[in-house]
Amino acid sequence: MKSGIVIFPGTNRERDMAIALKKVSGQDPVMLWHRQTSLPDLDLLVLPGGFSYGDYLRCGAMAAHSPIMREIKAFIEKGGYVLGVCNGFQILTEAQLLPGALLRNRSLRFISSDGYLRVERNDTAFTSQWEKKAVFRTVMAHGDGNYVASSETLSRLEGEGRVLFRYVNAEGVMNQDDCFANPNGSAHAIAGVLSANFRVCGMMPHPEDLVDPLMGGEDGKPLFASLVEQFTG
Amino acid sequence: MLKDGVLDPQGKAIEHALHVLGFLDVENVRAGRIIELETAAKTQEAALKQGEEMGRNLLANGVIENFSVEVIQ
Amino acid sequence: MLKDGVLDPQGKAIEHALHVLGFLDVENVRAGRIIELETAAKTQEAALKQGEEMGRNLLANGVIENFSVEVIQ
Amino acid sequence: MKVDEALGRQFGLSSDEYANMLAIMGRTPTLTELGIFSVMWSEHCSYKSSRVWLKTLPTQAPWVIHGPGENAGVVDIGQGLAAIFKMESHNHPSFIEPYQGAATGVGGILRDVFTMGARPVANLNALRFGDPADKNTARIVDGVVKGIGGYGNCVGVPTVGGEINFHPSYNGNPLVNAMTVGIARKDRIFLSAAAGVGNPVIYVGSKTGRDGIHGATMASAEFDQDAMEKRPTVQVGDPFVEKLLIEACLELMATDAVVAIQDMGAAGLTSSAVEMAGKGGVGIELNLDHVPQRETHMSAYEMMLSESQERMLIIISPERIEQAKAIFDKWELDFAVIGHLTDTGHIVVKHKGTIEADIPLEPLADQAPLYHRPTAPHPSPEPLPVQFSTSLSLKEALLRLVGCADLASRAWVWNQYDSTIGGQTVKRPGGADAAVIRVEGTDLGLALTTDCTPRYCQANPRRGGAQAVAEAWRNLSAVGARPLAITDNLNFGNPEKPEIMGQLAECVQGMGDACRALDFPVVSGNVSLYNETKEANGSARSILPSPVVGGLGVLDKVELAMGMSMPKSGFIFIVGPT
Ligand SMILES: Nc1ncnc2c1ncn2[C@@H]1O[C@H](COP(=O)(O)OP(=O)(O)O)[C@@H](O)[C@H]1O
Repeated sequence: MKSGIVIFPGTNRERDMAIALKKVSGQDPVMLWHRQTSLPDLDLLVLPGGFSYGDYLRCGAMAAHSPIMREIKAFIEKGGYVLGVCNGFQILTEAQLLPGALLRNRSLRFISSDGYLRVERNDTAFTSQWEKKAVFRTVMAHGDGNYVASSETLSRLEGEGRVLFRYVNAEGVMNQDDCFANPNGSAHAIAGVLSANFRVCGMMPHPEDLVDPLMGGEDGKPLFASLVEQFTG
Repeated sequence: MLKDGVLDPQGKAIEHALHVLGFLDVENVRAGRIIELETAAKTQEAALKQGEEMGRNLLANGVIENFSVEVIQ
Repeated sequence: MLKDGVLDPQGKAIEHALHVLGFLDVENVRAGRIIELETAAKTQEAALKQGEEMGRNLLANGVIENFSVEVIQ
Repeated sequence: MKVDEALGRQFGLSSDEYANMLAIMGRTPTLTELGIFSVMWSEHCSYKSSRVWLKTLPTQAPWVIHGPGENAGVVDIGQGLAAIFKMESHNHPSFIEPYQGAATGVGGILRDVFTMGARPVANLNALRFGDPADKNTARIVDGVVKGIGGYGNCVGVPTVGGEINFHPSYNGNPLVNAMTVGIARKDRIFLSAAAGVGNPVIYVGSKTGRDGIHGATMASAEFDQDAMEKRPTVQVGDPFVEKLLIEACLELMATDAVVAIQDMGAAGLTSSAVEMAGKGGVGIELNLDHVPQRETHMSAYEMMLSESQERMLIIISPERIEQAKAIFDKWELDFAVIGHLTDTGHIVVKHKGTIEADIPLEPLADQAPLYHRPTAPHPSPEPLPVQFSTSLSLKEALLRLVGCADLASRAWVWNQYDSTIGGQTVKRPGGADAAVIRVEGTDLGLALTTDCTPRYCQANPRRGGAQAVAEAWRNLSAVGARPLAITDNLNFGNPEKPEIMGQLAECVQGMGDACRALDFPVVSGNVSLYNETKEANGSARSILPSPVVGGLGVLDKVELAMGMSMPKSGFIFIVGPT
């Protein structure tokens, strides 16, 4: 799997992502600088977490106007796959490559703890290695993970099956109003969504930080294994 | 400013804090952002137009926010 | 709004982004917060006074921020 | 402004210190010169009250590469790698503006570590707050915790550990001690001694504003109600710029262009320029016209004393200017040549065609005040009454214990700190007695802890000091690490009071005893004095003596790190006498 990681000023989880991609795919990802105006030949582009431009103004807003975003749009149009995690998800929504927006957590505090996600479908490039409705543990680390969208957008997302991950409790039960099961207060407890063509995925938590038993588990590994499967068969 | 209908967690928290402080008759608190800047635009209209462009392109997120522009000489 | 002389990292970053977007004649960008609320105060003066109290006690951080209050009917 | 002894006093110089300055200068100094003397001779920069005692601490071991005297301590952790670490306080600023005070504290200690060529891999902290029932405490706790998280999370360095206690003596004077640990190749460590007459002096990072002018002297002045009026001395941190600065500096250091480098910390341009030139035994000439400025009409005095954050001073060779500039341009940071090294042994500061300062560096350093302040034995407090209450059931007693502020869960704090970023955190907060991180790309682990029990130090300073060191050692051992060295932060009250000086002296000796007994040297640290609050009746209340210890140990096989969660079955052993 040929993957590339996009670095904006203030990106800070690119190393975590590189470790995870290397570990699961066996191949080092290419690091791409936000000013680049051409992309190498790639299967997958990843927008990792961080605080691009300090998350000043709105999370992801300024990075969404970086020169590389034009290349990313072209890459998607040509059939490429994109994963945006945390700040990467925020950037993808600000660039309108994914619907909705991410607001300040309901608690108004940064949340750094483990949470649980439910895999809503396993027939996608990002989730094929999970069972359907599998529940997995993942690291959360964000201040703005509260997913909002208009009610039309939400019903379109639900109708088209584009909600990929939802926050749940350890038993897999979703409860939008429970501050433990849905810590940011996301609409429909949404943690991750897909684009209409199912090739762009954005999610708030960090599967890349749980790919090693030494660091507390391998719960995030299936995401990367799914992508490897997609590109290498 | 967040659009009507978008829940404003910050505004809600501020409202709560104000009530705790004893400002009991305050309600519908909404928190927004204000950005002041200087421009070399020659006319009032040009400045307004520029402000609106900046709002649409970067300063506000149309999905969740409204904005308005005011020119002060 | 941050007091004059206090570093405004937000404003600085926004200015930079506006320049990248081609708004080259923009400068001195400062970012602040605006808080809208409804009060049951009976008179204009009472509302103003209440607003100032809220600003001093909670809404603004007097160490680094200035604030002003406006009453709209 | 007329420079005379009265003004000197306002700047914190005693009559003797003022007279000594006149003798060195041989003339009445300019305002800028007075400013330079006053900050260099402040408690904060000169350690004039504590130096005699700090010198008694053991600082050597075969694995120590650099002990105190550099920006941070450096120890050998094997496989050609070194751990670089230090702790620093930001107590006074955190009382005035908790968020920014704590945030800029984290920023400052990060710079002390990456300035030596290390990539910061972990942050820790030690916090002390007032009585939870005091009206200010909640606001200060909230601001400090948000500030530490806000800065560390944005910069992308995991906050993996720390400690928090509450006591009324910290009501008007919280303690915010921040520690950073970084990793570098042993043969790629950067020092601050300038060298090479004619080499350019480069300024990088953020622009200079009027932030925190006189912060360094404020940090050494006793606190009172007036402190509230000194508000504009608060600096605002920009963790985003710090992140860029880390990446840019590490990129520059990967070339062989850097001769010397130092962050602009307390007393900004003054202390960095004076220390770099002083350590290298060269002179330095600065032209302030070239300093990147955020505000207009700044004077030489203001620029020399500004404490604007996220700035560094670098000496490189002249033919490397273009290469260095390209790196800082890429990271969108300011870059300016603001002077050069000379052979005069003086610091010369020029601004708009005038010489604003011309001071010989050797006497500025060598004749810095050094006080053997009188000590008085610390009156030992009354023994605590021993009460056995039979009316409490075991369950009630347990509930009362876990409900008290000093024992309650700290999860609400560490859940606001990103502890996993970097993907190397093996034992997170709450997971073990010490935090454990893997050294990326190796089997090595680092164990990290901060410890101090001020109550013990109050009861018996010598044993309390020793206990803090021993506790750090135990915490490191408990996760399976080999304890290597400590950094420390000595937080005390007013050293001009003999009983406070007595506490300090005893605590330091206790620490030294323990360090020697455990082969656990001190490689870096910081001192924060004048931690007192004026009470309403005018009396000053000192904080509890708080010599905080930051310990570092190494595990050769990180996968063997032990946690403290109980397995589902097994036996419990207690080791040692009860
Ligand atoms: N309590 C202490 N124990 C050991 N070393 C100390 C202590 N306090 C300060 N030092 C050492 O003194 C030197 C100067 O410290 P400091 O002025 O804090 O450095 P900086 O200017 O980088 O902030 C450093 O090398 C520091 O490690």
